[in-house]
Amino acid sequence: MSEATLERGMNVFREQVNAPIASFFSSCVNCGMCAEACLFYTETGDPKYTPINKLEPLRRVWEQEFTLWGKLKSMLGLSEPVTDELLQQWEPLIYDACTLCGRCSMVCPVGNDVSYMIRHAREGFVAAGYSPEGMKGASRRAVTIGSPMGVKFHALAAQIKHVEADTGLKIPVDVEGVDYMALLSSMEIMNFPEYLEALSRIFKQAGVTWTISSEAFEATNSGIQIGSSDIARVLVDRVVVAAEKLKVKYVISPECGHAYTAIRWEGPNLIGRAYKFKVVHILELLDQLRESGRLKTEGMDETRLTFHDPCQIVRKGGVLEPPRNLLKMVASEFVEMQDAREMNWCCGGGGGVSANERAEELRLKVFKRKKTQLDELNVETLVTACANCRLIIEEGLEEYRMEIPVVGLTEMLAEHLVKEE
Amino acid sequence: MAEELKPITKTLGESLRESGVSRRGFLKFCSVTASMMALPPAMVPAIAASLDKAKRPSVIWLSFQECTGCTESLTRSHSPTVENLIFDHISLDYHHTLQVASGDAAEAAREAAMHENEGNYIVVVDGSIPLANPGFSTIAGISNLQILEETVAGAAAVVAVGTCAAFGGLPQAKPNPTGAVSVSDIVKDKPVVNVSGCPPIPTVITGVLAHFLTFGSLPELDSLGRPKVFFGKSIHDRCYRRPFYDKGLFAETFDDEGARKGWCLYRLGCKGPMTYNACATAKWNQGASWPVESGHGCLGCSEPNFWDAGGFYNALSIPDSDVIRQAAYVVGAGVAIGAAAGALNRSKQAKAASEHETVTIDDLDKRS
Amino acid sequence: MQKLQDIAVRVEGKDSANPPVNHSNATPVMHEVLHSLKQLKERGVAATIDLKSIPFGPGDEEELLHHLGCGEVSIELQSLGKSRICETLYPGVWLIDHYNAAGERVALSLEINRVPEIVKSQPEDISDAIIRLEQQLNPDSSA
Amino acid sequence: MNTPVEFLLWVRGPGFDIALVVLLIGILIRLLEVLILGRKPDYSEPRGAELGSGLRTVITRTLPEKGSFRRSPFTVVGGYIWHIGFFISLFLFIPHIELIHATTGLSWPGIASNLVDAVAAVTIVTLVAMLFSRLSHPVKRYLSGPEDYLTWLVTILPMITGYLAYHRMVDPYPLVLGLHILSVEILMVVFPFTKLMHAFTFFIARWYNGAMAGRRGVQS
Repeated sequence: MSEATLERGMNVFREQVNAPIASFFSSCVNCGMCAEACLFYTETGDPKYTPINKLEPLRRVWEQEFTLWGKLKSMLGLSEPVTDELLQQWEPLIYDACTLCGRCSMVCPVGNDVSYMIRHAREGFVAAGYSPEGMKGASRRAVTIGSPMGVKFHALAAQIKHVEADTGLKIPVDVEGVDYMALLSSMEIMNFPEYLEALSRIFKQAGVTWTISSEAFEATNSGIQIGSSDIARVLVDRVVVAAEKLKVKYVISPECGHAYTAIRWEGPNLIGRAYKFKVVHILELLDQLRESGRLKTEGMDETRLTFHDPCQIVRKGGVLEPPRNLLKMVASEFVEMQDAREMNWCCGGGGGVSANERAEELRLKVFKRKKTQLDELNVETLVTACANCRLIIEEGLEEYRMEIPVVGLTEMLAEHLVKEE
Repeated sequence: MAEELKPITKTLGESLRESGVSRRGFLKFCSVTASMMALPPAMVPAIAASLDKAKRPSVIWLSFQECTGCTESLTRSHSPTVENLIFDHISLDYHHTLQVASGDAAEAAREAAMHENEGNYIVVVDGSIPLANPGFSTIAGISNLQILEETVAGAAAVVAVGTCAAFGGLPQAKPNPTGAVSVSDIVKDKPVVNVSGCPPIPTVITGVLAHFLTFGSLPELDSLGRPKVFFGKSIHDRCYRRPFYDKGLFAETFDDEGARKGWCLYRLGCKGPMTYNACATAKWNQGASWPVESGHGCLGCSEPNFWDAGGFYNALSIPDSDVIRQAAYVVGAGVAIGAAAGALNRSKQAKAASEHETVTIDDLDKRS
Repeated sequence: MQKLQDIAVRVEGKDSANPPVNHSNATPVMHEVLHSLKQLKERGVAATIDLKSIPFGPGDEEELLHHLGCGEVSIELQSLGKSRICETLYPGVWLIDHYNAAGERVALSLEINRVPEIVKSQPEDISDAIIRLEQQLNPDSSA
Repeated sequence: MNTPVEFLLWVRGPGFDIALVVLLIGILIRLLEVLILGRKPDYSEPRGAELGSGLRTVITRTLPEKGSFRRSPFTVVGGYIWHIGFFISLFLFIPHIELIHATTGLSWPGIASNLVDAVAAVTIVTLVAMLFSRLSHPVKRYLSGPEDYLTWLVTILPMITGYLAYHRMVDPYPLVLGLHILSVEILMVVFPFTKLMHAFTFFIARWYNGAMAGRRGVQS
């Protein structure tokens, strides 16, 4: 059996250094402005959480091995090498204190995409054996069982039965040649089955042909979170094989942030080719249905509510307008948070942090950021479009004793669907 | 004989009055002197009071490796009457070019003056001193160095007139075949006033002597030993063409539109910004004009090393680099090394990729 | 030999074809004169400006003298060469122009005063005058 | 190099040549080291075009995101002041334009020297304030290493020596002028080997940032 070693990690770090990363490290002047964009710094005041600082190991590899000057410096013994101790020391910074939310990448005056670099740096950390136990476990379950939470298809089948019984609608499984294949996140299966119900009702009304694959229903990708392309590839491949076998035109990414990043943006690069299908986020699809008049709603929710932008769907996914368009269909008192859309603050649980038990205390601490945003608005309901955000926010609200219900946008729409005669 | 060489003990005031000059005339003399010493007119009463009591000092003028340009400057272009008064009231006891005596008699006059005025006389030097070989410049068979050392020994002060004496000047220009040095390179134990310029402005020479005559002391000096009243400001700062510089209006050639309109001569190599002298106010030839006014940039003749400070027509602050002309080679070298470094980076990246061992869920842990 | 001052120097801008070149060093002097004149009036303080210490450009000095002009009083001294002293168009502002015996200008200044100091008879000269006058009147008493 | 003029002649002659060669070759090496690394092709279906978004970010990042401005106003304002002041002093001071004109033949209008002087004074004061901020702000102090202080020093030295030369505060003038040129040469030599390179690489960094975000349909 092989094992993780520093050498393997170093080799992976070397693979990761490319022109963007080299240009980013070359440009950083330690101005410290990324710290102010990061909730791990703003809520703790600890300078070690400054985003660019989390990249010190990768920066050393770049400087010492990819610049003439750095090579000279290390030949003269003037630079500090990357060691096991360093990686061990930095592991909590790069895993527990970064949700890959990408907010820092939006403010860096020289244009450094810090979260891009953290995503790449994690590749080396995994290969060197420095990743959190919680995320290792999630990855193992995802590869061996099929879902990071250990959900097998028979559990989903049970949920499907419940939903079919509740709605009287048939949920198609493994149907070939339909337009859409829907993916789900384990959290939706286990914690928020309302999502599946909402999908079936909306698609029924809009006349969308769709299916769920019994072989690849899981949308989440632990490989992306732990930062291993090799593991991520195994997981994405299952979806691609299933979708191409069922010959669907589209794969629907569910209300889950990193799942969208995994399947939409990283997937094709993991398998090294373009898909034979397209990937749409559920909100994109719903917005298209709204635009073409196939999504019909009635009644307005009159509670004062706001929308939490899931980082991976909005800032890093580009799905900015659909949630707003859809909310306005059904909510009359929708207000934006002060920092919204591509500048929204993360819930604190993205990028695998929610799977990392060690990070729980810190995560709840930095939730203060979201709490502050909500306090400013004084809303009665919070809508979001990511099961992970939803769970994290619910936990956070409980911790801070705030009583604000958190609702999934798709479900909310389903509740306002025009009743069919 | 000793009776004849006895120094004149009358004060300047007394001797002027004896020669029938009224007090009003004396005051006119004092205001001219103040103007010459570049002192403010408010100093006139103080000057009058001092000059009234001033005694006639003895001056020994030594000429070494020089061209006599400094003496020419002093004697040719003068407003005789008033300055003659200065010369009438200093005792110029030794000067190659000007003295009547020659040979042994001349040297005897020097020695007598030194003896009679021990500790009180002034030595004026023009020309640099050769050290490479004492034989390069001798007077009456005595090397310049020896004469200087001998003569300065009993002097009150030394005035180095002209850039050669002050800073080494032309003889010291590269490759300095005679090993020429300045007066201050040799004289360390007496005050040395440098009146630099090639040649120096005549009124500046007389101004320094007048200062010594008037106050019996030397004027305040800058870091190069030059009197601040004359050398305190750069040519550039006092230049009437300065506003053109500030507006970026430059003559490009000596006969273009800018030259005719009197624009700044910086691009034509004017050394005004780094040169300290009184040309812009004292001017030359009885105030007729000065180099910049006549359309030529300052050469910087009152500064050390001015002969070797690049071309007279190249501005001093501007690098005379021809790297730009060779930019193609430099860029070529940069691209070549850069491409090599880039290729190394790429191959390192590719090697790492080829050595990649797939990470599986079985090797997430480190065996320890 | 022709004197250097006699060489005709043409100042750019004096003819109508070229606009006047203003090297603008005359104006600050005029301001200083005004300031000194106020001081003279208010506090009785006299002042002298040495025009040879001003870095005039070609034409600046002429321009200044042209502006000041010549007023009611002109005095000529004969001592160590000629000196021309005249009150300008602005009473209290005197132009003092010293020449040497060869007729060359050796100093040029403005004095802001009720009467220029040099015009006043000097005590030493007065003492001298008394002696000479006494000698004149009593030629015998001189020893 | 016994006299100030000889020193000045050396710095404006061989010294400048050496510095210019190091600067030019160094910059080219650094840029090629970065650019030749390249990046892998992206097979995901783009939502927006990379080129335009990248170029837009190159420009838009010049303005701070408003939240960052609120949270670190001193860094932003101070950064603006000294960068602009430095560029005004470098490129709009007439003697500098003359230098560029004489060495390259390029020329453009400058601004009044006394205005540049005021700008330079503000720039120097701001740079000193930036140093205090680096020493006192917890994040900046934590992040900063010797290189950050070295780059600060080589940046402020030409400003200070230039100010001293302009005001002739050091005697003799050729010495302070020589020191000014030398300080610029130190800056030129240090430039390619330090984070001063950001003056060039930030174009690349911003472009990649904007391009990668633009591909996903986000204007970063």
